[in-house]
Amino acid sequence: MNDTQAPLLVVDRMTKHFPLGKGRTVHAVDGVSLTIDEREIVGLVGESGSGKSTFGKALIGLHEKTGGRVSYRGEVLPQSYAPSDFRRLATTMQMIFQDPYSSLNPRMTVGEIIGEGLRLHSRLSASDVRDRVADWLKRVGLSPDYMSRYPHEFSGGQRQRIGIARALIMEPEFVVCDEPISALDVSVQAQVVNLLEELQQGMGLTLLFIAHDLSMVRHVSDRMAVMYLGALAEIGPAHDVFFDPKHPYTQILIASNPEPDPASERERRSASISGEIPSPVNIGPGCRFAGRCPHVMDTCRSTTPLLTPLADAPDRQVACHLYR
Amino acid sequence: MTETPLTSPGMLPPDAFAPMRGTVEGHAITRPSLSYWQDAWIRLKANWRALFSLWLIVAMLAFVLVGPLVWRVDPAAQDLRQVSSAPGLARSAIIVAPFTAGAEEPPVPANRGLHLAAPPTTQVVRLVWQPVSGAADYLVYRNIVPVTPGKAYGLPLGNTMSASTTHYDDQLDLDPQTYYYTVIPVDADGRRLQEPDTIKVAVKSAITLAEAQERGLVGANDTPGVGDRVTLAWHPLGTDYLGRDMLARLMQGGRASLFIGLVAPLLYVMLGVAYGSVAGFIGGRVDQVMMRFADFVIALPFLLFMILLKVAFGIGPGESGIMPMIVAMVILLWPGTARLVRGQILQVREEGYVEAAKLLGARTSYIMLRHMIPNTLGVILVTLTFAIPSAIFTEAFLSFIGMGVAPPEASWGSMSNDGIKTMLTHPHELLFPALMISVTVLAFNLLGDGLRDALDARMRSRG
Amino acid sequence: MLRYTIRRLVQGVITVWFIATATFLAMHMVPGDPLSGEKATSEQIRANLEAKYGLNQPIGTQYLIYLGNIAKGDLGISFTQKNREVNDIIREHFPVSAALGILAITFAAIGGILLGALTALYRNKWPDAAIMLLVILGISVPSFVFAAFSQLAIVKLNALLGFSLLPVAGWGTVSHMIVPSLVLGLGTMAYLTRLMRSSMLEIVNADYVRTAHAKGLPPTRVFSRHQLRNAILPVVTVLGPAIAAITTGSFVIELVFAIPGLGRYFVQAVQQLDYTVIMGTTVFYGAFLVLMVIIVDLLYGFVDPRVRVD
Amino acid sequence: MTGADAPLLDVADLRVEFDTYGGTVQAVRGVSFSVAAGKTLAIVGESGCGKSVTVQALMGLVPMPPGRITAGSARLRGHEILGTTMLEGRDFRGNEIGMIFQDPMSALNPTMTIGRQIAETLEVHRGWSRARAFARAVELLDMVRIPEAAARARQYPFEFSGGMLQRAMIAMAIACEPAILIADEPTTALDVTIQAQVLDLMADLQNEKSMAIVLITHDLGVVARMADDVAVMYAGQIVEKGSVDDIFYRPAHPYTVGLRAAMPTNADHADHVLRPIPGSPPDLFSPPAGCAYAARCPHAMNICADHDPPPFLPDESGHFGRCWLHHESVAGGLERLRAGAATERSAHE
Repeated sequence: MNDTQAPLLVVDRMTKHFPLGKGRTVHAVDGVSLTIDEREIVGLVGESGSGKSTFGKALIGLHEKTGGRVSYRGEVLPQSYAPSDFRRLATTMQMIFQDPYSSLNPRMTVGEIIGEGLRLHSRLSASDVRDRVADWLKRVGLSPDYMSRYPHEFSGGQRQRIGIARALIMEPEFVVCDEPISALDVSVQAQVVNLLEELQQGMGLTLLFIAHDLSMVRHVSDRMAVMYLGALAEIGPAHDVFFDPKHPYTQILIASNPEPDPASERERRSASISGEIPSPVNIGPGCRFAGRCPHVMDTCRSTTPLLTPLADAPDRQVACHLYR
Repeated sequence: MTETPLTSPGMLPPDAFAPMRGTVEGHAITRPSLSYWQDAWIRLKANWRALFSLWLIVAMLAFVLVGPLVWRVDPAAQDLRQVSSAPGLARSAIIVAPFTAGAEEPPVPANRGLHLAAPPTTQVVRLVWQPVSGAADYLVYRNIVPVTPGKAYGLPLGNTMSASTTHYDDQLDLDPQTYYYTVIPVDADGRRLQEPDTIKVAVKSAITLAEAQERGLVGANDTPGVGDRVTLAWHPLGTDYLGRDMLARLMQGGRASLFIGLVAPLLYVMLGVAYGSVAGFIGGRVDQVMMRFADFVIALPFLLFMILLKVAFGIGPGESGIMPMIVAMVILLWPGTARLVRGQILQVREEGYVEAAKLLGARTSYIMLRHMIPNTLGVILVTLTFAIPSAIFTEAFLSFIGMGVAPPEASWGSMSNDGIKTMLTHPHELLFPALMISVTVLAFNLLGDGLRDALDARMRSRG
Repeated sequence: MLRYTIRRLVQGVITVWFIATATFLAMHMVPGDPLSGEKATSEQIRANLEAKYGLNQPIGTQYLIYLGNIAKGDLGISFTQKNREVNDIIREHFPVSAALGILAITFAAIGGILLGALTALYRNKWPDAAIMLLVILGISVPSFVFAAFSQLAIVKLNALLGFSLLPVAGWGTVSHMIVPSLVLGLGTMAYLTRLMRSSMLEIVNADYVRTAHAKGLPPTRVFSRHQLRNAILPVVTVLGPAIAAITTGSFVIELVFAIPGLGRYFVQAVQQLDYTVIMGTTVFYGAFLVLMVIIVDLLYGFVDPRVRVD
Repeated sequence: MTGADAPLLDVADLRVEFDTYGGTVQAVRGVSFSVAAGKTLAIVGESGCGKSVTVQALMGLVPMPPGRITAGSARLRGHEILGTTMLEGRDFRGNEIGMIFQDPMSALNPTMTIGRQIAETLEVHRGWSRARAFARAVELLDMVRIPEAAARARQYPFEFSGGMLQRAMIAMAIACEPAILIADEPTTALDVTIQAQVLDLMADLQNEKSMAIVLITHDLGVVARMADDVAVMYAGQIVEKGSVDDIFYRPAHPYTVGLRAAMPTNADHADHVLRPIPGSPPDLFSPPAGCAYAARCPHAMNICADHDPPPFLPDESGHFGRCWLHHESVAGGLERLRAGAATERSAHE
């Protein structure tokens, strides 16, 4: 990454807690720090319940932050967004949603959905908005004739293209992609991923790509962050993290990921660990992974490991006492 | 596994294995593009029961609104000639001379048993009979069913109070129907002297000329003579116990019933929508307090409080009770809708398109109007459709126990209340209003079912 | 479970307080405030009321006295009848209403569950159609119409038979209870049948029913162990409101069949503007319904294990 | 193929239709396969390709109506099971064939304890007493590595996590030691680490009991890990079938090639460009006359438009692909097919 240039987005010890009442709190995101450079694609992986989606939504303002700070091009973003903040940032940050079914209003036509942001923001005339929408339909590989149709008439992949067009017509700089392909079939996933990559290149976008598909995240991202129970376990260049994982959790996660290659699967047998991701309610001190970690030490149960750069690879950071 | 059946190359065109030019028709959208409501309407139209119900409701509204313009009979006018008359065609009456009891001596008793001194009419039935030796008094009974040994003689009309009087003029509420008169001679100690005599009498409708003229049944210049026939006012659905025309009353009563049935749900559903969407949208503490209050109101025993509020509003004389009933329903019934709408709003609030609209910088009011309300409208509409029959029911129920619409105003419920008193003799007075309530409620229920299915199907197909 | 029970009971007490307050306020809305007005007839009643309600005190004090009385379980004295306590009236008339209500709800619940299950099993065949026709009638015809016409039918039946098979009205013996409780339960039964049917239809295609078939269980066992119990759950949740509907719905039935229940007495009290009886009865019914809802909720915990562990 | 003995389960020309609001859907269009003891057959395909319907039809789980089996046979050790639920006087389901489903949370009865649900199978098929069956259920839970099995057996599904539920489902399916275990997307609802646990468990049980497994999945990674033989389904048909190595290293159908090209691979540590399959599968209301894949196929030829290709045998192992490229008139068809990329026709849409 370019060292001389200041990072585009700096997330500093962001937390998001959901109170359950009676003193119980879900620690969905617990002190996550992350910097994202301009035109970079950062992949965020984790199992369900790891807090990766909550992180993305808190980052973009859809959740009020419990603590920590997010700054964008040096500007500190509000803890809790008012509609005016969203208005101001609408042409800067956008989001692509997971479920291509519930993320499009079934009562609106495709043209209305894609053009909504333009109508809310610019003083473009109705016909200009229509032209821009038609243009974007073409850019995401759909026919402009579809403008007057309703979302339910489209397949999952087509809907996801509509969602992409709705976000990108605002010409944002930074886009959070919240599991954009996990609801799609394999043959269609590649269509959406290729479209995203193409647009990212063409528009110079910066992406936070949230997914649970390790191979796809490695394929798409420049850097890859692994989240476990609300905290980052490891972050580094996607290729390095995937092929040389440092954190025990990352190692197990990647070992569990089945390869579509029978030969290598035959060689690599049973790397599974027992136990499951614990509940994120009222997490105590110590490493979050201590309970399942095959290398657990005494310090792991008492001291929370911080994300620190590796001595031999300063672009990689691991939150594990093994690398002290 | 089967052997590969290779197609003989000779049967194929020469360029069969050349790369395909153009495309095979792939997945293309061919169906017409339908909005949510268009689609729901098509589904509803496919449901014949719902469609029939819709027309039934339209017909019912036409009946109460347009009906009085066609059937111009005053629902309050009492046709005392025809009290509790059964439904049917127009009846006629014979013109008779005016009759005053006792003014005219009965004709000399002929030498036979119980018989009629004159043709029986609704004006008077004149009975005469042979004196019975030793009789000190004669008891006269009237029944509407044949008198058989061991059974009752029916209504005791009176007695003659003397041995010499052997005639009786019955003028008590005579209807044009068949009666069975029984005369029982008794001695001074009240003992029956012999087997009573019973006579079957077919009473004919009669009217005096003066009355006929007064009621407008004959023209002013027309002077029909005694024995001529005049046609009485026509009551196709009969009359009630006060001789009021049932058809006109049903139209009038339907106005009250449908007014309450439509306006009250509309108001409380609107209140519930406002309350529920505010609670759902603000969320947090405010939401909790608001919903806890709604829970309390739900816990109030509904019918008791309806009555309690009616008492509290202190319905004075001459007041119809319609407005207090509507107010009471609005006060007590909004929380159901509020809960439902709040749940919907909470659900829709988490939908991707609402979050997307937020990110696009949409104002709260815009999100409400453009995204939230349209996506909860279906549920609200279904609620409303089911709220209408239950409001009609409530009105009928309260009016039936005399706590609802009060005279002179009528409703189908209060008409049922009137009707039940004469149910055993004139079932039509209960049957018609009950039928109107049932048919209307049925229609709204079926329409609601159809509407829910039509909207649901669309929700299930994700969109 | 114990904690849940306690919490529900505390909520119930608060709800009863709300009902009592609403009743108090409603009665003080009456024009001229009959409680402190001049309407109370006899001298003695007036004196009793004075002692009981502190009618000359400010309204806040009256409210506190009123709440205190309710807390003691004293619902007051009649406004129109000398020395008649509301508690006495309830003690005399409520058992009748309760007996009628219990019979009706039993009939409605058992009938609704059985018929609903039957319609789902014979979906789109004639038993389904026949039962659904009955259901449509049950929800569309007001109970007083059923009551009236069933009376008419009894009269005709007795006349046809030549002896009195069933009494037309009144109360006292089992034969007096049959028809009124059937009529009272009919609407609720129709509603429960419909609910049970849709719940069964949903469950017919449930994943765990498919699992049960895949395990090779005989269809009868799939029905009894896997479908019925789960299908009953939504029916149990509405039993609370159903009891409320039946209890207050008994007004009409008691009126038509001349049954000396509390509902009929309440209607009479309203007609005579016996304010204290109206208030007392309302609070009593309110408390009773709250209790019923709590009982049904706790019952639900026993049927659905997901609720049991709080 | 199998060894000397006849296949355990032999399915031939299975056809299933559904009547829907919009018309008749031909969900399964002539599917044939066989399963051998101790082996895993993976049926792989995308959503709506008919893979789940195929096994549900075998198990008599297709709701009829609206479903309808219009043709085919399925023989379990030579006995026809299609349309019957009995085999030699006892329901074969749960006894000879066990089945597990995708979403374990909804696939278990919420109001019955886990132990009872497992024991039930034994009570019905073995005629065991409640107590005996329950004791065995605890052993089975222990066998599928559920800690504190005795206490867990008395709990309800909502007290279990997804991974444990799926293991409980497996315990239930293997309670009667069936010859075949059908697993319908068993790990789709689970996270990768849990998926690895469940897959390992299935593999271990198969080794111990020499069960045949029919694994329905859309995940080629799971296929590579578990399968001996693979059937690739597309639009209601098996378009290619062969050993797992055939499918991955010697594909015989453009769809198989396309699927692999559309997925990222980590095998060679190198990034390859994802090559998506254009378009989407045909809707099965009116399946195309020719090859169902022709509209998306980079090698489509004129014949593909209106002639459905038969299963061609490119080699002697029983591996087949339904593609006209194998026809003797097409020169170098197999090479073109495996080259994958669109040469003659540019991918569009």
